[in-house]
Amino acid sequence: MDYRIQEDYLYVFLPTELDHHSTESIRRECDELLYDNEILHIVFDFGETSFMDSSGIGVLMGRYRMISKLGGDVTAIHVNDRVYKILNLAGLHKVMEISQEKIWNKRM
Amino acid sequence: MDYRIQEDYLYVFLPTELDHHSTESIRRECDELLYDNEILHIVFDFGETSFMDSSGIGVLMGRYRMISKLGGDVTAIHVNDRVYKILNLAGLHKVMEISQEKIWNKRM
Amino acid sequence: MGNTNEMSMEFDSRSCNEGFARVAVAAFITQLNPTLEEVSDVKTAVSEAITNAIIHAYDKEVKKIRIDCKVVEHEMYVTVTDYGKGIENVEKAMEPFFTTKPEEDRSGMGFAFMEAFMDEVVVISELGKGCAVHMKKKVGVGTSPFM
Amino acid sequence: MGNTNEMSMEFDSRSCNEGFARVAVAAFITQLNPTLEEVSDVKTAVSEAITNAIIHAYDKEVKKIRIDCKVVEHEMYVTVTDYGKGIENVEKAMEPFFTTKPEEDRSGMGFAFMEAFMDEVVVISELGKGCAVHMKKKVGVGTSPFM
Ligand SMILES: Nc1ncnc2c1ncn2[C@@H]1O[C@H](COP(=O)(O)OP(=O)(O)O)[C@@H](O)[C@H]1O
Ligand SMILES: Nc1ncnc2c1ncn2[C@@H]1O[C@H](COP(=O)(O)OP(=O)(O)O)[C@@H](O)[C@H]1O
Repeated sequence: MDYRIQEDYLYVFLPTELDHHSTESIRRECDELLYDNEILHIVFDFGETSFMDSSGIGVLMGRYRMISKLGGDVTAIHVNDRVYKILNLAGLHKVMEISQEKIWNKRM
Repeated sequence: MDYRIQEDYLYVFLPTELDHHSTESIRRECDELLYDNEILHIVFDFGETSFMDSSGIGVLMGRYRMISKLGGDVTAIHVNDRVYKILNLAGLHKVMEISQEKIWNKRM
Repeated sequence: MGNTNEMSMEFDSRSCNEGFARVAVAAFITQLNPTLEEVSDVKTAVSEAITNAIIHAYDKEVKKIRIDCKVVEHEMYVTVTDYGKGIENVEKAMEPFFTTKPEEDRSGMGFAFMEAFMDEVVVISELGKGCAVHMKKKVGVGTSPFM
Repeated sequence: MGNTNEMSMEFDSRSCNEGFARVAVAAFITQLNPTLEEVSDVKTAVSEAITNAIIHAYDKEVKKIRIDCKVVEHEMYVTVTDYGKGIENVEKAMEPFFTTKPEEDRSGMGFAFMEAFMDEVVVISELGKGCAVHMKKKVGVGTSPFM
């Protein structure tokens, strides 16, 4: 997986297929980075992601729970229509900002 | 399938996957067109074809046998590396011209 | 029953097979000329059922998962079966957000997604015997199958 | 035998399943990080074996074709089995350009392609019982499996 840290932001560049298989390493690596750095904002970049199931919801919810205890937040960006529908179905739009816009350059 | 007749030329635009399943209709349709028209040259356009197995060899050999009896010929154009390798493996380069070049516009 | 087509597959309950199984089912139903959206719906639902077998039924031990898929006219049927620990209370298990593995970041949305993306979901399970998730969906309506 | 992964599938011997079966096997071996060329090789070989079952073994009647696929380290094993009429003389059948269906534009290159694209091909057949084509290929060497 690709990660990038900039001040108190952690950018997570998600894979093409976000399923139980790929979330196993994302959860582990993400939590190590959160533990080792002073992060307050997690940005999940869905720019490459075409498939997602409820395992993806679990990762986002899990990270949201951790970071919101510290007063931080989670954002999902570059979300395609399909992923948008799934995030909404799970109610994630109530706890995090979800952006479909392609305004930020990929890989910043 | 897409076909085009121009004077005594029959152009056959082959599908993405040239296997036993897709060759069934190509053989039938091709032979009807050969029967109904005065064709001397058959041009198989592989521009869209990424997969081919020995069923494709069978179609080309079959049409070659028919048309060469009438003094005509068969050409394979827009052939990618994979298809080129397979056509050569079956020795088709000995009986027909095989062109990998993309010089002719697709769909003419 | 002329217009039916069937396949079944069995594979190791490894997480690296999740993608393979989704793709296989998706490839099998292309004969119905599904829309991209329908393909995504089926892939998501199948992915949920397989993930449940790997995580919940077998607790990550490597055993077998079975998929049976059938296409009749424009209807596709898919059943995902495991031979794992089974579900005590299916009704409760199917409630949105209910999960027995919150510590593994399970969202409890697996069955909810299957129900959202398929037309019908029926779960049959016996404790200690395993679980079968039967799903059904109308796909590619307006086009003719078996071309 | 920790690093093995297995799948098997069975499906109707319809020509519209040829593409599905190729894609399924290709998807299963992605875990080995195959090159595009290796994927094409395996797809072609599998396609030949399935086509033979449909055309020669079953004479286009709809029966079952079975595929067993196993991955061990960097080796992939695939067996395509039918329960059809069988092959009387396997050695002769495997000769390039030998075909019993020239009228259907068969080229007689099926087995030749399997042998060209796989490392090993072994055909076991009994008349009236069916045919099993066992194939083996080293795939994705230089990368580590089960990631
Ligand atoms: N195949 C199965 N075998 C045993 N238990 C299962 C199975 N599938 C689901 N369950 C149980 O049902 C619960 C809800 O499943 P689901 O809605 O998919 O959410 P999640 O997988 O996120 O927990 C699971 O937490 C588990 O306790
Ligand atoms: N599964 C099978 N069952 C029965 N006969 C078979 C089978 N596979 C191949 N054969 C026989 O072997 C011959 C050669 O097969 P092959 O090299 O694949 O060429 P082709 O399929 O073009 O005929 C076939 O023509 C057929 O007689």
